[in-house]
Amino acid sequence: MTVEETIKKDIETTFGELVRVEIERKHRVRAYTPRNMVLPMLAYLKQRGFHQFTLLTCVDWIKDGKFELVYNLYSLNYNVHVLISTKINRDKATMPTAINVYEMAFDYEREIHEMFGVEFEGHPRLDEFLLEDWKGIPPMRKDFDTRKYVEEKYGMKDLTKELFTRKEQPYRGPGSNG
Amino acid sequence: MSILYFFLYLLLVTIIGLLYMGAARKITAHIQNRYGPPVYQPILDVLKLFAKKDTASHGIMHSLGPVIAYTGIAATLLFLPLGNHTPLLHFNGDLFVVLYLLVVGPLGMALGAGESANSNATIGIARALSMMLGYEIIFFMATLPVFYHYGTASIYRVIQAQGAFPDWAAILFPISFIAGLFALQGLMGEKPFELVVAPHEIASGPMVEYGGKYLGLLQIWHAVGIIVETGLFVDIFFGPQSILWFFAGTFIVFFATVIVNAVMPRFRIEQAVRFYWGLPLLLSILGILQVYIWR
Amino acid sequence: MAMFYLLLLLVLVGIVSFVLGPIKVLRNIIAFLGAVTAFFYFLTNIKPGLIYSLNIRVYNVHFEAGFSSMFFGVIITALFIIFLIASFHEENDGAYYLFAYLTLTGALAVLFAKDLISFFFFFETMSLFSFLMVLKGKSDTSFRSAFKYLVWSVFGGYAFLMGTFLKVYYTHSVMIGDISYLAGGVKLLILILLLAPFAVKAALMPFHLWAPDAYKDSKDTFTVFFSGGLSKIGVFGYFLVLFKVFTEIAVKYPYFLKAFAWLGAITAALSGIYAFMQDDAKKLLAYSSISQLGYVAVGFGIYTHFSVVAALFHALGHAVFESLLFLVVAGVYYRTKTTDLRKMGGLIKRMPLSFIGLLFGIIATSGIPPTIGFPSKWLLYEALILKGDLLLTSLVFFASITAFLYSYKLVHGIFLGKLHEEHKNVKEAPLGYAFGTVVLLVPLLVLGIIPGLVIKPIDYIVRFYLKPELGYNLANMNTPLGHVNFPVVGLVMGLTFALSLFIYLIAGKSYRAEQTDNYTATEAIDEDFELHYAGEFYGFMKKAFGRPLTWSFEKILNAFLKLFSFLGEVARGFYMGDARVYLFYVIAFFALLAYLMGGKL
Amino acid sequence: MKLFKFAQSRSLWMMHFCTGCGAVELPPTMTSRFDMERFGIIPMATPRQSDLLLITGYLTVKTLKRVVRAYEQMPTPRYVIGFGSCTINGGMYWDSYNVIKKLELYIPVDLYINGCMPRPEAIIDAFLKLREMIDKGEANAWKKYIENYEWYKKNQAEVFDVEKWSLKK
Repeated sequence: MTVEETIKKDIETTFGELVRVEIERKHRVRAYTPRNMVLPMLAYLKQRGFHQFTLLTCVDWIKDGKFELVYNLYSLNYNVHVLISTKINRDKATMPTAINVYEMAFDYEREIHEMFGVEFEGHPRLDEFLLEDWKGIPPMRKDFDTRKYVEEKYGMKDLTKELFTRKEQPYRGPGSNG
Repeated sequence: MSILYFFLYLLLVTIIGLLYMGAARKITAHIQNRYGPPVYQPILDVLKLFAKKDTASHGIMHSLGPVIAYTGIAATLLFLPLGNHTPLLHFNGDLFVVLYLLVVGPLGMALGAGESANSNATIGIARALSMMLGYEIIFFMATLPVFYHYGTASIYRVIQAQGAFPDWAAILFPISFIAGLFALQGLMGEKPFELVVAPHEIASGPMVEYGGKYLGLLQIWHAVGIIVETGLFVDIFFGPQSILWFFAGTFIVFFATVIVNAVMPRFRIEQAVRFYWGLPLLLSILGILQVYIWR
Repeated sequence: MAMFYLLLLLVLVGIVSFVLGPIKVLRNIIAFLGAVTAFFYFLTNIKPGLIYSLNIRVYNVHFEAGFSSMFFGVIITALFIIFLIASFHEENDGAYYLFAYLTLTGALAVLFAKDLISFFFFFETMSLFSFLMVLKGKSDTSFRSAFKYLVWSVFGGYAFLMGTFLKVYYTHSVMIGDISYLAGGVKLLILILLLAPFAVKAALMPFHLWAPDAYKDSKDTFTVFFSGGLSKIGVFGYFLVLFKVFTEIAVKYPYFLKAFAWLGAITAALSGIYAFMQDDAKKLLAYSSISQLGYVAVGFGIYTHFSVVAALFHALGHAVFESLLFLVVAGVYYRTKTTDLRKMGGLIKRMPLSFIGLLFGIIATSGIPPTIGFPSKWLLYEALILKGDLLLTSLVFFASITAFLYSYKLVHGIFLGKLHEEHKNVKEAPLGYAFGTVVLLVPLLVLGIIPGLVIKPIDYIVRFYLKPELGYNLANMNTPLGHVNFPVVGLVMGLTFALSLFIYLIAGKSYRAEQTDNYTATEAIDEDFELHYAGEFYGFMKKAFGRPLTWSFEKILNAFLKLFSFLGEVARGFYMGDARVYLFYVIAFFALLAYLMGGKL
Repeated sequence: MKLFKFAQSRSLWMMHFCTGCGAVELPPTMTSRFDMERFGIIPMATPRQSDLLLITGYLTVKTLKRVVRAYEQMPTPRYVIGFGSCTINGGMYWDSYNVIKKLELYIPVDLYINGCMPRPEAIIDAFLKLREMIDKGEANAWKKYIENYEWYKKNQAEVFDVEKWSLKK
């Protein structure tokens, strides 16, 4: 049995039906978890040997009305990443903070709070982090219309229009709608 | 009439000092395999700085700081004999007058920079003053045997007491001469003792809040300072020279410091002070012992 | 008679101001008029060579006014007036003025005393009342500091008394007179014992421990007189002992003088280092004062004509600039209620006159021309090189470099930098302080440019004892080594300053930037941003010096204290045991006896 | 007067304030390969001492505040060179929510260098061009800033808090 399979089995036996674990590829195990199971799982994995909190990121599933939070843990012993993803409601998104388990989560949670507007309950310092004087909806949400914002704020109307007329299909880069 | 002569003399030495600075930049550039600016570049810089229209000042002392700095160095210059050339106030020139007048410049700059309240400036000044505990004392101890040997404290008389080439103090007191060279490097503020300015570290230290004409005054202060510092060294160690040879001598000494400057990294402050209290201090004490043995 | 009247006047004025204690205005007027009267009485009626003896039944108190007493007397009395005027701004009771006047009486009487017993008596009077003055100081630690001062003074005083007894025993005379003819060791012992109280007063290095605390904790205006005036008694004592009591010291004990000079240089250098590590303005100045008095000791130690002239001139200079610095700091304390350098800053905009006072004060302290600090330093260096002790010269030069460090720290901490929020409405120091500042600035500059004005009286003091070597007139000074024309130095500086100012004025305009408009790596800062760094100013020097900087005499003394208390504990153990311990002693004694007897028992 | 103008164009002190990724092109420009010191251009540590502000690449709003502050701290005459396409129209950040698009709206620019990235040759060419402009008296953008101060402040106010970030003179 490979390391990944062992870890998968361990998680499944510990948390039972509540989680769905997949081996995405070599060195990467992914666990889909309900919101309230995240912290127990982090705690479990930490004592299981996953000492490194690599990343906390967020995906905006606007059509489902969900945010997907992905906690990325890594173990130097096993050389395995465990991604814990959980979906939370998009409006009034809240999540208990993970800084009691992993101190590293401190800045990641601030960032997610700033960029997506997720409230981390129990986080001591959810204030201005990367942006300065930002008002309005957080910029990484998909309902934030970047182009409109840019047109209004930086006065780039002419240029974007020109871009649209020249190309038949509008360019859909990262951050644009849909 | 003599006042006009003073002013012309000062202007001339200032220009020569600026040309020395230009030469230093050129030499450094050539060492780094570059072409470098024209030699007269510092003169253009100073002209440009004086032409600046609105310069920020943080108060009266901040404005007067560079003025006092230039006062100090200009007064020192008038007391310094230029080799054999009949100096302006040689009858009055005395090592201690010169040494104490030399301090007026840094003090003025320190007072001015202090008022700007910039923390970089504060660090720079603290370093400048602490560095004096290193190089000033070594410079003083290196020159003491010479003055003691010739039985005078007057720079002019020390020059006259020395003879032609083999009779130089540099040859009579080689140990003190080497210690003096160490001290000169710090006195000129060149690397590895460039802690005061340190542009990459504390944003040019005391000069951080100075721009425009203030920086211009500080530039010409530095220019005259080069002549005075190397000139003092040449006077004490290289004996009587005609004015041309005097400037040649100062340029050679300056050239040496520039080359060291071009290839050296920078000390930390406590390293610099401790460095001076190591080998150079030992050398200068040996120099003093040498003169005792001779007597 | 005049001297007696003068002392009587001072005592009477002191008592009257004590009686008038609660009536402030009247008391102040009386105190002020008394001091001024005393000053002019001193100037007009007391001439060198005046002799007076007071017969108090069993003992004749002898007074004599010499050139040296005149010189120091004028300094002390003038400083007393400056102190008095400034002190009216403080909250003081009548007793304070009584003590102050009695301190002055003691000090002047010491200067006039001709026999050692009355000298001792007046010296102790001065010490006692100045102790009481320190006790009336401003802080909670005043008592401790004052007590420390008293202990050291008493130590010095009793050493003096012991020296007096020895001298009386060997020479059968209580008069201050020569002991050169005595036998070897006794002379030296008497010399050291007689010198001790003055070393304490002038804070020579092993005896300086009281000074920083006492200067810091005494009332600010009194410190002006305490540091500038009373320490002059120490210098006077050096002069007295080295020239009047032991005239042939240079022949008999040149090594003693050499040690004295080295001690002075070490005092100057070490105190300079301690000074620039202080974060409290008064403590910094206290160490600076000790350091400056070290030069005086060096001057006496070299014992040539112009070194002693330099020492006395430096004593005068010390009285001027150190008092000026203490006075300015007192004014600043009066307005800001702090002497902590870390809590001040930017006061130049609020207290310009005080700033000018402090600026010239530190220029003089550093010995930069054209101020009073320069001629004495110049003379001292000439004397040192002529004497040929180059290492000592280097040490003195080192000390004078430390002066740049601590004096810049002082002016930077108080006046330069950013104005703190709580000092936004601070006003210029009140009139009493301003008066003293202006008055002290006059000799500071005038004597720096024309030192000849006081070189002449000082020369009269010294030329009686040492072969005159110094050539001088009003403007020039000539030594075998060099020559300086001081007005020319001043003139050249003025001229070059005018030139620089001219360049400054014809160059482009400038505007006044806000304090927050500062290069902070282009970050926007607001008013309460900490821009001004004054504490730990030379913090990195701790790294450069390493451990030696952490050593101090206090630590050594504390180590002694621990050793003695340990020995005391051990000794106590011998006597305070119970019966079994004593039994053990007895048995041990017999066992030892048996061993020593070697079985013969 | 002519002498001063000559000196101004021959001695340009550049501010050592590297904003975007274009800063990486400056080290080769300074060092032995291209050696910009031969034109009298050297980097300076603080805005007080410099004449020339090089905007090397994109400016986020956060950086723009600092740039404006630095620009206002520089003594006049002062010159600005926009460097790379980011300063012209936002470049590859044309629709980023946090990068300004037209530098000219916020501070006056004397000269743009096109490209992403411009090579050191282009930079040196720009310096020479700027020198020419100063000689001819055309590099007057700093005057524009003083004359149209309100307009620039209005534009700046649209992206950040001008009250806090501009200097009071």
